[in-house]
Amino acid sequence: MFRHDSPDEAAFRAEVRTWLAANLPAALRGRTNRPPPAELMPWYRMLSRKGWIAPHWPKQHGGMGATLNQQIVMTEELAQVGAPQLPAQGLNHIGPILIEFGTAAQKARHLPPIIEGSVIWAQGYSEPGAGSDLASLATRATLEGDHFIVHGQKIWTTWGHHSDWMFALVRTAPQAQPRQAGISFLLLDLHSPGITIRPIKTIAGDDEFSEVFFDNVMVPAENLVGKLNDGWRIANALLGHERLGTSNPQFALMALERIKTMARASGVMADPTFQDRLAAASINVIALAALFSHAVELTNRQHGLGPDSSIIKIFGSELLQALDELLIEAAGSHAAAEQPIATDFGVVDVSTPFLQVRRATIYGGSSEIQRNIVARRVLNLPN
Amino acid sequence: MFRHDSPDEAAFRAEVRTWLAANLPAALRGRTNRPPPAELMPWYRMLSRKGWIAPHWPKQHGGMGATLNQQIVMTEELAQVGAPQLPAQGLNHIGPILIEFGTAAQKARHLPPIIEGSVIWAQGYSEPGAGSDLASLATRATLEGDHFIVHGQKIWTTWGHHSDWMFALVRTAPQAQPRQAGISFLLLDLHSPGITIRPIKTIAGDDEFSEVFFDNVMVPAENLVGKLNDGWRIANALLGHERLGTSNPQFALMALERIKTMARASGVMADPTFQDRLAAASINVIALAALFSHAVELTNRQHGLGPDSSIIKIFGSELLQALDELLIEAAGSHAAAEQPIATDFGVVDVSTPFLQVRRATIYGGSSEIQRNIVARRVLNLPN
Amino acid sequence: MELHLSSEQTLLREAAAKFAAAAGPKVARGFRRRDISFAPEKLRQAGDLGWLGILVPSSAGGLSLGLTELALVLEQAGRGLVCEPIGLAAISAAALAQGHTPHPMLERTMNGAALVVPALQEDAHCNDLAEPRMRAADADGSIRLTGTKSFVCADGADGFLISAYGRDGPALFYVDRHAQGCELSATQTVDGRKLSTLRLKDAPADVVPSRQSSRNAVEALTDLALIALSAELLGVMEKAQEITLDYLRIRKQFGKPIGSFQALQHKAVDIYIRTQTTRSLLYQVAANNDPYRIDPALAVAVKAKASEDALFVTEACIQLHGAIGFTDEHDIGLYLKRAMLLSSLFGNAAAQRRRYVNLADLTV
Amino acid sequence: MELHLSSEQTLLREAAAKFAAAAGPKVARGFRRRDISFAPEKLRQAGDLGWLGILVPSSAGGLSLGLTELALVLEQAGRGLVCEPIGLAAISAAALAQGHTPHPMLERTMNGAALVVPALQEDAHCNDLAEPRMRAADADGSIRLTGTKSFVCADGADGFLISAYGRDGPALFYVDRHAQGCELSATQTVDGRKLSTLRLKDAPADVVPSRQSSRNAVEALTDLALIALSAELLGVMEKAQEITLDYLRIRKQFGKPIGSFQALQHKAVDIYIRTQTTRSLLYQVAANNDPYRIDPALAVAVKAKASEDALFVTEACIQLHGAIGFTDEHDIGLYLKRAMLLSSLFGNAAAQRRRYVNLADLTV
Repeated sequence: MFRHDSPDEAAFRAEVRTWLAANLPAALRGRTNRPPPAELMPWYRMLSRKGWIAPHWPKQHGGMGATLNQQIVMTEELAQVGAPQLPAQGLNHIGPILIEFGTAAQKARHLPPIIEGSVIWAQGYSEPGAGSDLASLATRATLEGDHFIVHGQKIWTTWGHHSDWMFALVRTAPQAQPRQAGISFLLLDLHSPGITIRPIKTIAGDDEFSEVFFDNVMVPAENLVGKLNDGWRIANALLGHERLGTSNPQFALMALERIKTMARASGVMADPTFQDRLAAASINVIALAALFSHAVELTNRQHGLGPDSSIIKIFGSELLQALDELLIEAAGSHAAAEQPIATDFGVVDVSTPFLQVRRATIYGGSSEIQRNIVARRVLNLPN
Repeated sequence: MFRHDSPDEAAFRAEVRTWLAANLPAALRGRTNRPPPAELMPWYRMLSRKGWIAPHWPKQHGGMGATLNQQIVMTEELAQVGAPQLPAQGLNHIGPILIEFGTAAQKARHLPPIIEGSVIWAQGYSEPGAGSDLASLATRATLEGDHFIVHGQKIWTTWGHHSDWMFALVRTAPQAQPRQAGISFLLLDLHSPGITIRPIKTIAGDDEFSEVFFDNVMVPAENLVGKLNDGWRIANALLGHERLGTSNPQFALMALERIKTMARASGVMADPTFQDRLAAASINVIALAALFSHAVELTNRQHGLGPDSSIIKIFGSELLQALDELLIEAAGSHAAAEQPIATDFGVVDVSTPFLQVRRATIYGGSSEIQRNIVARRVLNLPN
Repeated sequence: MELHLSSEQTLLREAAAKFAAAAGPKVARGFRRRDISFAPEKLRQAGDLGWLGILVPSSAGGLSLGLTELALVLEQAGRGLVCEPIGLAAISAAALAQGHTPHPMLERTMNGAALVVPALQEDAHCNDLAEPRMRAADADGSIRLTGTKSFVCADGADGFLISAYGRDGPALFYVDRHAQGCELSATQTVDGRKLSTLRLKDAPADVVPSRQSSRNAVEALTDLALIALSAELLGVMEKAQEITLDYLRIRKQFGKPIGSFQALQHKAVDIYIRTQTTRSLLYQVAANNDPYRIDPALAVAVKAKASEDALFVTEACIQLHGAIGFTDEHDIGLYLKRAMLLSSLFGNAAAQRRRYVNLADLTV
Repeated sequence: MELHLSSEQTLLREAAAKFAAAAGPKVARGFRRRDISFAPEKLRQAGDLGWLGILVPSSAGGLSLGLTELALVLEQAGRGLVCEPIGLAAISAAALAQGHTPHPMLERTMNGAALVVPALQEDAHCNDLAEPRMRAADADGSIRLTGTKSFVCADGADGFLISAYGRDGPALFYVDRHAQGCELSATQTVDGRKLSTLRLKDAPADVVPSRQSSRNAVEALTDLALIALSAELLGVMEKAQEITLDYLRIRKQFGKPIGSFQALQHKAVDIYIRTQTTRSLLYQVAANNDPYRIDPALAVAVKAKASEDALFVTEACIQLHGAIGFTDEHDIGLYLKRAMLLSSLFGNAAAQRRRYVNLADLTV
C-alpha cells in the first residue's frame, strides 16, 4: 500500500491475483460473516494444496516461508477479492505454539492436519468467572496415572461447535501462588466422551461462539504441552501471533471497500464532509498496514514482538469499529436493515459487520486489558 | 438560544444590549486574556453601579436577584459584545459561601466590597504537594490566643498577585483522621506581614497564577468561616457555584465567534468539511447552554446541585478545548502566530486562547478528579 | 440531573413508566419478525390514556399539552423498548388536528383505533425532506399522489401523512393504506420492526392543512418527528446506562467489582455525560418551543445529538459488559439495535448536521 | 517498537542524537524572539556531518542516502527541539541538486555556509500548492518573479526555492534574499521562531530544473517537506511522551505515583499508540519511496497523521502534568508549541485530508 512492488513481488502479485480470481468461489466473496465449515473448509483446503495456507509458517512444517513483502502482497490481494475469514486458531495460535514448544510427536500429529485443513482447532481460555481475569480460571485437570481428568467449563469458544480439537488452559495445581503458577496447557480431543458443546447466538445473529462443558473428560498425559504448571507462560509467549492475526489489515481494507460501495449507492460519496471522514479512516488504515508490516518484520527477525503486540490489537480493533461506524453513517436510514442491501453498486451488508465488530475490542483480551498490559509492561508505569 | 424571549425578557435584552453598546469600552471587547485590574476593575465597578454585577445574588446582599431567563439573556448579551472575563472568586465562590456560612459581621464586612469591586479575592486551596489530592494540604494554622498563625505555601492562585484577600483551606488539626477532618476555612488579608506573592508565567504568556508564601502570618480568629476543622465541608458545599461559573456558555459562545471570524478570513468557512465540524461544535455549545440553564434552574430551586455540577465542569471545559482546536484548524498556517492576526474580518487571537484553554481541564479540579467524583458520588460505583 | 416538573407532569411520567414497565425487553423480543410488530390493544390503551392526543388542542378533543409532556411519555417508551408507535401516532394526530375542521381520521387516530404514520422520507440521507419528489396532481377536484416514500414505519398502519409537491409547493397529504394505487413492501430491521417502501401511483389523497400559526405542515411534522425520535432515543440510552451501571456493581474480576476500576468508571462517566447533555438539551428545547412552531435548527440539533449519543452510549454499554453483552440472549444488545433504528430515521447525525449548517447560516 | 536498522543507520542516528542532546529545551528558550532563531555555526556543523546533503547524489557531493536516513536525523532534531533548520536545508539541497549541472548554491547549502529554504505556500490552508499565484515572467532571457509567499521560515535565509507559474505551468525557481524586489516581513510564533511573508516584485530568479526521473520539481519539494516536517513532529511527540512518562512515575498524589492510576495509564497508552503508529507509517513510507519520487498520497497521509497525533500527544502530555505543565518555566509546553508550528506548516491535518481525497480518488 505504501510500496511499489519489486519485479519479483509484482510477479507474485500477478500470480496470486490470477489464481484467486480463478479459484475463489463467488459465493465466498465479500461475506461479512464467516461461512460455515461445509462452505469454508473446501476453500481452506484449496489454499493449502496451493501451498499458500500458512504464509508465515516455516517451510519445514508445511508453511510457505514467505517474505514479509510476499505476506503483505497476499494480504492485499485477499482483501481485494473479498476472501472470507479463515479459522485462525490453528494457523495463528496453536500451530506456532507447537512449533515452538511441542514435542516431536505433537508436531508430527497435529501440524499436518492444520495445514491440510482436516482438523479445526478451538481455543479454551475464558470461563464464566474468568474473562479479563483469566488467571482465575477454574477448570481442573487432575493427573491420574497416564491421563488427566478434566472437569469444568469454557465459554466464548470461537467455532467451538465446529471444532475437532481444543487447546486449553487448565488448573493443575489448585493451591499454587501466584495463581498463574498452577495452570497447564493441554490439548483436548473435542470428540472425547464427557464433552458437551452449546453454541451461543450473538447480537449479529451468528453463532461464532460456544460454551464447552467438561464432565470428567479423560485426556492422555502426552497431550500436555510444555511442562506441568507452565501453561501460563506458553499461552502468553506467542500471543503476539494471535494479536497480529486479528489485526491483519485485510479486514480493514475490506471494510473500506464496503463503505465505498454503500456510500456510492446512498449518494453520500459525493459529500465533501463524508469524503473527509473517509480520508481520515483511509489514512488510519494505511497506518495500520504500516504498523502491521513493521510488526511482522520485527517478528520475523526477532521471533516474538512481546507486549507491544497489544497496541496492534488495540489500534486495529478500534479502527475496525470506527470503520463500521462510518459504514452505518454511509448507509443513512438503511443502517438498521437486517439483511444485505441490494444497490446499483452491489450488495452490501451493513448491520451485520457493524454488530459483529463490537466483539473486536472484547475478545482476545479487551482493549482495557490490553491497555493495562501496555501501561505496565511496555511503558513501565508503576502498579 | 433555544428560547424566544417573553415580552419582558425582550425588553430586558434590549436594555442590556443598548447599555453594553454604550458603556463597554472598545479596548475591553473580544479580549482573549483577562485584562489587568487597572483596565478591568473600572468596568467591573460600572456594572456594579448599574446593579448587574451579581445577577445570581439575592437582592438583600446587593445582587440583582435575576430570574433564570434574565441570567441567560445577560450571558448571551455579554458573549455577543465580547465582554471580558471578570475576577470570579468573589462573585461565584466566597460570596455565596459567606452568604451561606458567614457570620453577620463577616457578611457585613466582606460582601459589599465584592459587589462594589473595591476588593479582589483569591482562592487558596492548591499546594505544591496537594493538587488533585487536595486533602493532603500542609499549610498550618495554629490558634494562639485570638489569632491564627499561618505558615506554608499555596500555589496556582488565580490573580494572587492582584488580590487583596484570600479564602484558604488550612490545616488546624494535623493528626485528625480522616485528613479532611483537620482542615479549616480561613479568610486572609493578603496585605498582612509575612506574605510573599510571586506571579507564575503560563504557557499562554500571561501571569494568571501566583505562588503565595505564608511566613507565620497572623490572622484574627474572627476570620474563621464556620466551625474549626469544618473547612472541607464548607469548601465543598458550594463548589457547584464555581463549576457553574467556569462553564458559563458565554465563553463557548465567544469562542464560536472567534472561530467564525478566523474561518472567514482564512477562507475555510466555505469548506463543507469545516462547516460540518463547526455545526457539531455549535450543537454542543447549545447543549452546554441547555445544561447550564438546567443547572441554574435546579440551583435556584433546590439550593445546590451537588456532585452533578462536576459533569458541567467536564463537559464545558472539554468543549472549550475542542472549540479552540477548531480555532487553530481554521487558522491553518496562522495557528502558531504569537500575536493576534489582523484580517479583513477583524483581529483574531488564535494561539493565546488555544494555549490558555489547556488549563480549563486542570484547574478547579482536573477532568480526571471530576470523573472520579461523578463515578463515586453520582453513579454510586464501588471503591 | 432531575427535571423540574409540575405535579401533573410527574403523574404523567409515572403513568408512562408503568406502561413501559409492562413492555420491556422480553415483550420486545416477542415481536421480532412478527407481521405486526406491536400489540394493537396496547396502542388503544395509550389512546385511552390520552397520549395519542397529547398535543392535540382540547377543542379537537386532545390534551392540549406541550413538547415536554410528549417527551416525558416517549422517554419512558424508549426505556421500556415499547414497540407500539406512540410517538408517530401522537405527532400524526397533531398534524391531523391542524385545520379548521379536524381531519376525519383524527378521532380514531387519537383513541388508537387506527394508526396513521408520517411518510416524509425519500432518501437515505434526507437531502430532500423539504423538496419531495412525490408529486400531487389535482384533477377533477380530486388530488392524486405519485411517487415513492422510503423508510416508513408502516407496520399496522391504516394511513399515511405524506409530503408531496403540489401546485403551491410542498404540502402534506393523507392517503389511506387501502387506497387504490398504494403499494407497500417491507424489509426487516435488526430492531425486529420493519421499514417499508411506499409506492403510490395516482393514489387518491386529501390535503392536510397547516395550522394558521405554524409554518408549512410538512416542516412542522418533520420537526415534531425529530423531537419524538430524540425523546425515545434518550430513554433507550438511559435504560442501557442503568443496566450497565448495575452490571458494573455486581460483576467481579480480580476479586472486586469491575465498577471499581478507574478506567471503567471514567467510561461510565462519559456515558452519563452523554445522557445528561442530551436530556438537558431535549427538555430545554421542549419547554421553550410551541409544538406547532419548533425552531427547525433546534429540532435538528436535538436529533443530531441524540442520534450520536445514543449510538455512543449503547456501544459503550456493550463494551462494558464484555463478552456477555455480545450475546443475543442478553438484553443490552436490544438497546443498541433500537438506537441503530431510531438514530437512522429522518436523518442520522451527519444528515442533521448538514441541515444545521444551512439553518444556522454557517456557510458565510 | 524499535526500527530494524543497518549498522550505518544506527551510527547516523546516534550522531544525530548527540547533536540533539547538545540542543534541548534550554537552548531553544535562548533563541526565543532573537533576530536569527538558531546558531549558524551549528548549521555548519550539521553540514560538516553531511546531513544537509543527505539526499544529494554522491555525484553532486552528497551522501546519496534515502528518506529513512533523513527521517532518522530529523526525528532526533525534533526530540532535541533543535532550532537549526536542518530539514528545510537538506530538502532544499536535494532540490538544488536535481539538474544536469548542480545549482551554484548547492555546495554552500550542503556545507551549511548558506541557508536556502522552500517558499511554496501562499494560502493558510494550502489550497493552491499546485497552482501558485506567483508569476514568473521571461523577459530578455532573464526570469523575474512577482507575487507573495507566506509562512516562510526565512530566519537567516540567504535564498529561497519558490514555486511560480511560468510559461510551462508551475515550476521551481531560486531567488536570492538580497535580490532586487525581494522584501521580507516577519511575525513571531509561539515557538520562538518567526514566519515571514516574502513579497517579490520583478525579482530576478533562475529555474531549478526537476530531476529526470521525478515529477514536477515543485511537487517533489512539497512532498519532501511533508516527510521532513513529519519526522520532526515524530521526534517532538516522542520526547514529550518520554518526559511525561517520567513524571508519571515520580509525581505522587494520594500516597502513590500518579502513573499507577488506571485512567492515567490508559491515557499514556493512547499517547503511545499515536507515537507508534505515526512512527511505523513514517518509516514504512520512507523505506519504500524514492526521495525524488514520493507517492504524493502517502506524503500527505504521513503529514496528516503526524500533525494530528503531535497535537493530540503534546496536549495530553500537558494534561498529564497538571498545573505544572501549564507554566512557562516547565519544558513540556515547548513541545506543544513546536508541534503547533510544525503541524500547521505546508497544511495542517485537515488540509492534508482535503488533498488526500483527490489524490486517493475518494470522490466517486
